[in-house]
Amino acid sequence: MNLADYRRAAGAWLRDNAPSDDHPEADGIARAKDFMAKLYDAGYSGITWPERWGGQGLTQAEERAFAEAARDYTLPTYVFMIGLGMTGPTLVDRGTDAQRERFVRPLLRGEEIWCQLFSEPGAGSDVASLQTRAERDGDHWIVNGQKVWTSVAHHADWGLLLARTDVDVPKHKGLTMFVVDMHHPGVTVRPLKDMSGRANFNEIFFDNVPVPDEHRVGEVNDGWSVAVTTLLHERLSISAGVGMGGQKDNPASVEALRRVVDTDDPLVRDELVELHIRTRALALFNQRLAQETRAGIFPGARGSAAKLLLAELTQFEADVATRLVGPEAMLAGHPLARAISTAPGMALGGGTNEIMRNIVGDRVLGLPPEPRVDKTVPFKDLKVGTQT
Amino acid sequence: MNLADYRRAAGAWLRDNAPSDDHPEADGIARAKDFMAKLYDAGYSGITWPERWGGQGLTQAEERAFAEAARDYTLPTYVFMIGLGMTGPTLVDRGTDAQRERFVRPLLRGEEIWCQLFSEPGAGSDVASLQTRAERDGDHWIVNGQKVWTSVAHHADWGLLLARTDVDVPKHKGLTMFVVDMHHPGVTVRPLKDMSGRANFNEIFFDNVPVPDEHRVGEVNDGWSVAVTTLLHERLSISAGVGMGGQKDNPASVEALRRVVDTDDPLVRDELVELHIRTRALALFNQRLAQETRAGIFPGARGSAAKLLLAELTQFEADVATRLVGPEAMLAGHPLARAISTAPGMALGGGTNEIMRNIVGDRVLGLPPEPRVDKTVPFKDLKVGTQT
Amino acid sequence: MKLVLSEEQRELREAVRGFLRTASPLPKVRDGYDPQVYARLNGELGLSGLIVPEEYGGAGAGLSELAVVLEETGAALLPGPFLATAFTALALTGTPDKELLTGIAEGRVAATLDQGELSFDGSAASGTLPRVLTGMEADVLVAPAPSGDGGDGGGKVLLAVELAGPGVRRTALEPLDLTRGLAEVVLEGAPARVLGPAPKTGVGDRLCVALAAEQLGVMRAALESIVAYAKVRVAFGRYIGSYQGVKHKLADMHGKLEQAESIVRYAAWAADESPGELPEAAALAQAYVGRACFEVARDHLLLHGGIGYTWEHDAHLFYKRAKADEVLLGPPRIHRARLAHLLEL
Amino acid sequence: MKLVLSEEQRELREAVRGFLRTASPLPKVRDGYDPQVYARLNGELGLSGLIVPEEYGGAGAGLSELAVVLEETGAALLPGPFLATAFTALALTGTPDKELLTGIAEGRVAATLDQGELSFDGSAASGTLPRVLTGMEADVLVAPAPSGDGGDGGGKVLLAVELAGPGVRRTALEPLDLTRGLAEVVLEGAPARVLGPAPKTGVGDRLCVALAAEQLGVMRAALESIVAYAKVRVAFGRYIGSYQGVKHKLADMHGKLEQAESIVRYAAWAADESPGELPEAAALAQAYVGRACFEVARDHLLLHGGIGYTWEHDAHLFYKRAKADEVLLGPPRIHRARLAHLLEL
Repeated sequence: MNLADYRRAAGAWLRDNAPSDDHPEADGIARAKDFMAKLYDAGYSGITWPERWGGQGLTQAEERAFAEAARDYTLPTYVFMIGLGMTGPTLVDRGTDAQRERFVRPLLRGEEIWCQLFSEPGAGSDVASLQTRAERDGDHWIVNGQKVWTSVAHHADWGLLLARTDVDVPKHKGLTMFVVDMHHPGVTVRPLKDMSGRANFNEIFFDNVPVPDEHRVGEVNDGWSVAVTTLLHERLSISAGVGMGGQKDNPASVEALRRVVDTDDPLVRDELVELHIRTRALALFNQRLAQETRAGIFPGARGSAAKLLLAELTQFEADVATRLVGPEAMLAGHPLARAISTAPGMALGGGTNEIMRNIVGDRVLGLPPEPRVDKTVPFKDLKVGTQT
Repeated sequence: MNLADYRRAAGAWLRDNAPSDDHPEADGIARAKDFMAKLYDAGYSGITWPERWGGQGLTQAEERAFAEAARDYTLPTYVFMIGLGMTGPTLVDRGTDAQRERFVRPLLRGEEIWCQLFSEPGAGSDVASLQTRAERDGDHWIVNGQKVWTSVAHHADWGLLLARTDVDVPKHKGLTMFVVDMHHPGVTVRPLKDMSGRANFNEIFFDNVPVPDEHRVGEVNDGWSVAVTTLLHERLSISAGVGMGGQKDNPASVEALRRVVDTDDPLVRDELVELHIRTRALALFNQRLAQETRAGIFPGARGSAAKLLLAELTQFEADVATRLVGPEAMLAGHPLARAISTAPGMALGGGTNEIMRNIVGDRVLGLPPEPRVDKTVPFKDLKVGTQT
Repeated sequence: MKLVLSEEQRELREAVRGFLRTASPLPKVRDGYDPQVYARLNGELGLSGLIVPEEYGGAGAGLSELAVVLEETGAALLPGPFLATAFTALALTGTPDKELLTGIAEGRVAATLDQGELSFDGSAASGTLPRVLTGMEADVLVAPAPSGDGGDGGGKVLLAVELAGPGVRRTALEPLDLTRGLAEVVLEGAPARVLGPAPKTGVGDRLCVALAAEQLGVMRAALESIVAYAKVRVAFGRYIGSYQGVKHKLADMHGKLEQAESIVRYAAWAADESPGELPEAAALAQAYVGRACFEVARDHLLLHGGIGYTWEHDAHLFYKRAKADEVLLGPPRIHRARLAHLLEL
Repeated sequence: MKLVLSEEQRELREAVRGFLRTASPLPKVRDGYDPQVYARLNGELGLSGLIVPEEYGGAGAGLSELAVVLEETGAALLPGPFLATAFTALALTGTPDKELLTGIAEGRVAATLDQGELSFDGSAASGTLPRVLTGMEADVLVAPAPSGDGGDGGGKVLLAVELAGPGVRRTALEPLDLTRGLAEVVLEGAPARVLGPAPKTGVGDRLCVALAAEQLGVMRAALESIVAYAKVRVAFGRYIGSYQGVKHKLADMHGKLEQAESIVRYAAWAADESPGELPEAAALAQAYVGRACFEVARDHLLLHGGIGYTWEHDAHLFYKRAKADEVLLGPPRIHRARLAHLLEL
């Protein structure tokens, strides 16, 4: 089938099968799982994944064709995003055949939901300084500790867990990756509200949770290299999405604002012009990155520049919009109140602005690295987290 | 004499003696020296300096009173500023009695002009990494090396020189301070033009210049602590002047711009408003610092915040002014072309913006220091300057 | 011009700061308005009468003193009607109403001021005010109405309406700023009393200065919070405050704070001592301090990293207060436009 | 929309870059215009005819290709009339004059375009143009004059005047930007030839895009210069590029460069392929790229420290070119105002 046919077929399938609303409340998970199963059975889940593990074995071209066809729909795939974007690709890249056999197909078919368990209260930007322990006990590992910023954990069946297995070596060298059963009674999931009041992520507590050694991903103490794989996939899925979202639902867009502010005021007009300039500048940069990718020029760390600019734009637009609209936006239910309350999220999820600037400086511009004090010290002697 | 009388007397003296123009061209140095001698003989030079070394032994209050009386005049004291603000106070604080006896009075009376010889091409922000050598030779030291950014060096009789006397110890510990005769034939002064085309400072080359040991200031290898004294005086004299300069000659001030731009354009008005806001914000901050100083609250490193803000304002105002005026400001003779060409100077002289931010962060906010790799390594093993 | 606090003003600051530290610590502000704290603030510290003239039982202090207090209530994100009551007292500068001012001074009456215009038939007022500051917590509403003396001179009077009285319907709103309430107030023939002619000028300027003082407190507390965190939080083996990426931003925030404080002191001094300078100083205060406050609160939140994005952390309380304050007196461009006007640009 | 260079465009870039690296290295630009370099640029690389239609002996390329070249001449701070001649060729898009275009294509004629209006009596032109771009270096001046067909329709024609001819007085000016000349040109009955009616629209947009391409080159070269320096300059025992205070600023400058390049590619594509999008794209290009270019050039100078403030160092050449370019087509607010107009705000 050529690409145009593929895309037409995908469009037709979506027309018949995409649900009309996108709010997976109450029974939402069941309906999302139903849709995911249909999507998989139609051959549109795991388009580029190896056939051997349940994928379609096709190319980026087909995946892009499907994505373009899907742009007009809001598919209920949110709870599967961590699995599809991060943990699944990690298992495909680094798992054992037994793990791929066991986990990949149910993940692609939406039968099992995944979360990612890396960040901790004391290990945010510096993930490798995490303190959750996994201690060997025969053919099992016993996990104790706390994770945080975990999306969809309250729905998850499995989690990809990075834990410390050796404190006598430098921090990057004593970590191991595991697949952990989120239904074990020693796992406590507590919703964590963000500053807008929504519970979009969770804290997870592990109390003597056993993990069989066959659920270890990669070698003992080689977990950091596995995590780098996961984080690479995370960054790819973020930068793929950067700036691609429609502006139509954005209450802080020029289009939305021009309808509600006084554009007879030249100063108001000039603020909208500034917002237009910044929005277009970033949108064009993202389109250029996409065109380059299509032409085989891999954006690499330049995607971090796009992510940084998106974080700044998101903050700027909510800020300028609330300034333009003024007091009436100051009620919790106002779309711009929500916009200003969620704006910082873009600068914090997937790496802070400071981390993005380091990445651009180090990997795009090739600047010399910061001297590191934490790469050689045994973990147990290292300062981590918050020290009062 | 009470303070009001003192000020009245100073005002009267200035009325009779202050020269009417302020451009020390050609015969300017001779005239400046004449004025300085009169100023000294009238008791207005070195007002707070110890009587024993030729000062008046009065207080900050009298000095301030004189400064206020002098505000209406532009006195031809520019070539004496390094001596009066930096090298003189250093000798008073750290010199031997013989040095004070020999140098202070002629300095105060304008008979001898001083320059300061610290910075080098490879040692800008990081002054202590300087490479000019002074090697012991009996009761003399032999100086070889190069200094830069030296104001008034082409008029100077004496220079306060920081040189390396030991390369086997860490960089701060192998420096010694000297008084060097600028008329020695081994001293070559070459004017250095700044980016506006004016030769406001110099490069100085030392070729086997002998300095008698009695011209050493402070102990051998203790020169850094003497330099800290000098730099402290430099910072004080800069921050004392910050924002105190009149705006009347500033072509990028709101007052000057409003006469030449189209204030019927609301966007132009708003740019002037922004400039007004920033100018007032900094002026009020400087006035508050001055009031605090008068009330006995020493501003300390907060003066670096004021200096940083002044550097930013200077750059901003020249930038916005050229944008407002447009093409006609793009000729070298236009006051705004000069303003945009000299604006960066404020951010570079007396410490870059980055150094100022470090000072504010470390000393005002008490933030933890950057880890330092250069404090323990012997100088000869340290990376310095520009390494290709 | 006086830009440095006097000994008495520093003592006032310490007293208010000390009181709020124990009576209204940050964890408590999420519970909202505590009338007991408010009563103690007025009783023990006498703050409700601070700027009420002595003849009405107040301390007769000026905006310079009020600014010192508002900086502290701002830093503490104190919930309740303190700012609204201060606004009201400032509005009564030109039309001193004995009953209301005495009530405020004694701490019996919490008031709120709204700029929305009511209709008035000589004894009762009607109208809808969509967002009244601490409208649920206040006892008395002060708002303008046409003077009703016929003519189109546009003369206005200030009315006082008992909010617990008949003809008043109040609905609590859910504000962005969790630490200070808003209410919709609908008056349908609510008994109203004329306080006097509405002052034509000066009130708005005083509100600008008072609000800027609160904003100064908000930004100071936000900066202190992130500076403290930068000294204890470790990433990659060292304190985040040792990274120039953090340190330089904090230094810039400090510069904004220094300038904001200078402007607030100046504007408060102008209100008290040099009324001719007040309009420009007041517009400057809102134009500079409102923006600086939000920028500092924003960066303080962002520099906290992920923890600063959580509901449990206090960072968003400062961020939202800063944003709500920035637009409390209208979209900020009005202050810039006013400056342009006053500078005769 | 095409935002990525084609194979041919990349080859063009390499050819121009390679040529300028040896023929016009930075140390040479202070000597000003070198007619030999200009001749080789036109002869060996055929750049003078790049956008001249094929029927007049040019290559008939579009703004996308011109942008590639201008980015390189900008990066090299090439002195001389290349930009002015390109401006002129762009102005002739609607009124193709065979003689002039052929001369430009063959590299015989360096031209300059000025927007200042001349008076014209049917055979000779008069007027004073205070700042003509590379007015000393150009052979021919193109400028508008009233069409003189009576009526107040305001019709205009484009005139061509031989600058070396009679009735022309040229005075070299000392520009802020040392790398490109300006001249005052006074015409007093200078023989002038009508090229055709002055195009009402589109020329200004094309100039905006062409200039933005040059600015892109200036900012790219400035960023490369400071990045290279940050890798070799040591302070306090380590490379300055390893400090976040420097690194983060450079990262932000890189983000500006990426966005600027995207806009330039888009605007050049619009000029060539989608004229309906051109006006907005052109205004966007000047509004964004002009500012970004100066900011990058400014920060590149400041981050060099003291050495960047010296006359000997090249940093100020970029800084001044960036500033001169930012206002070359008028105060930058005109582009923002045009955007507001085009967006129908």
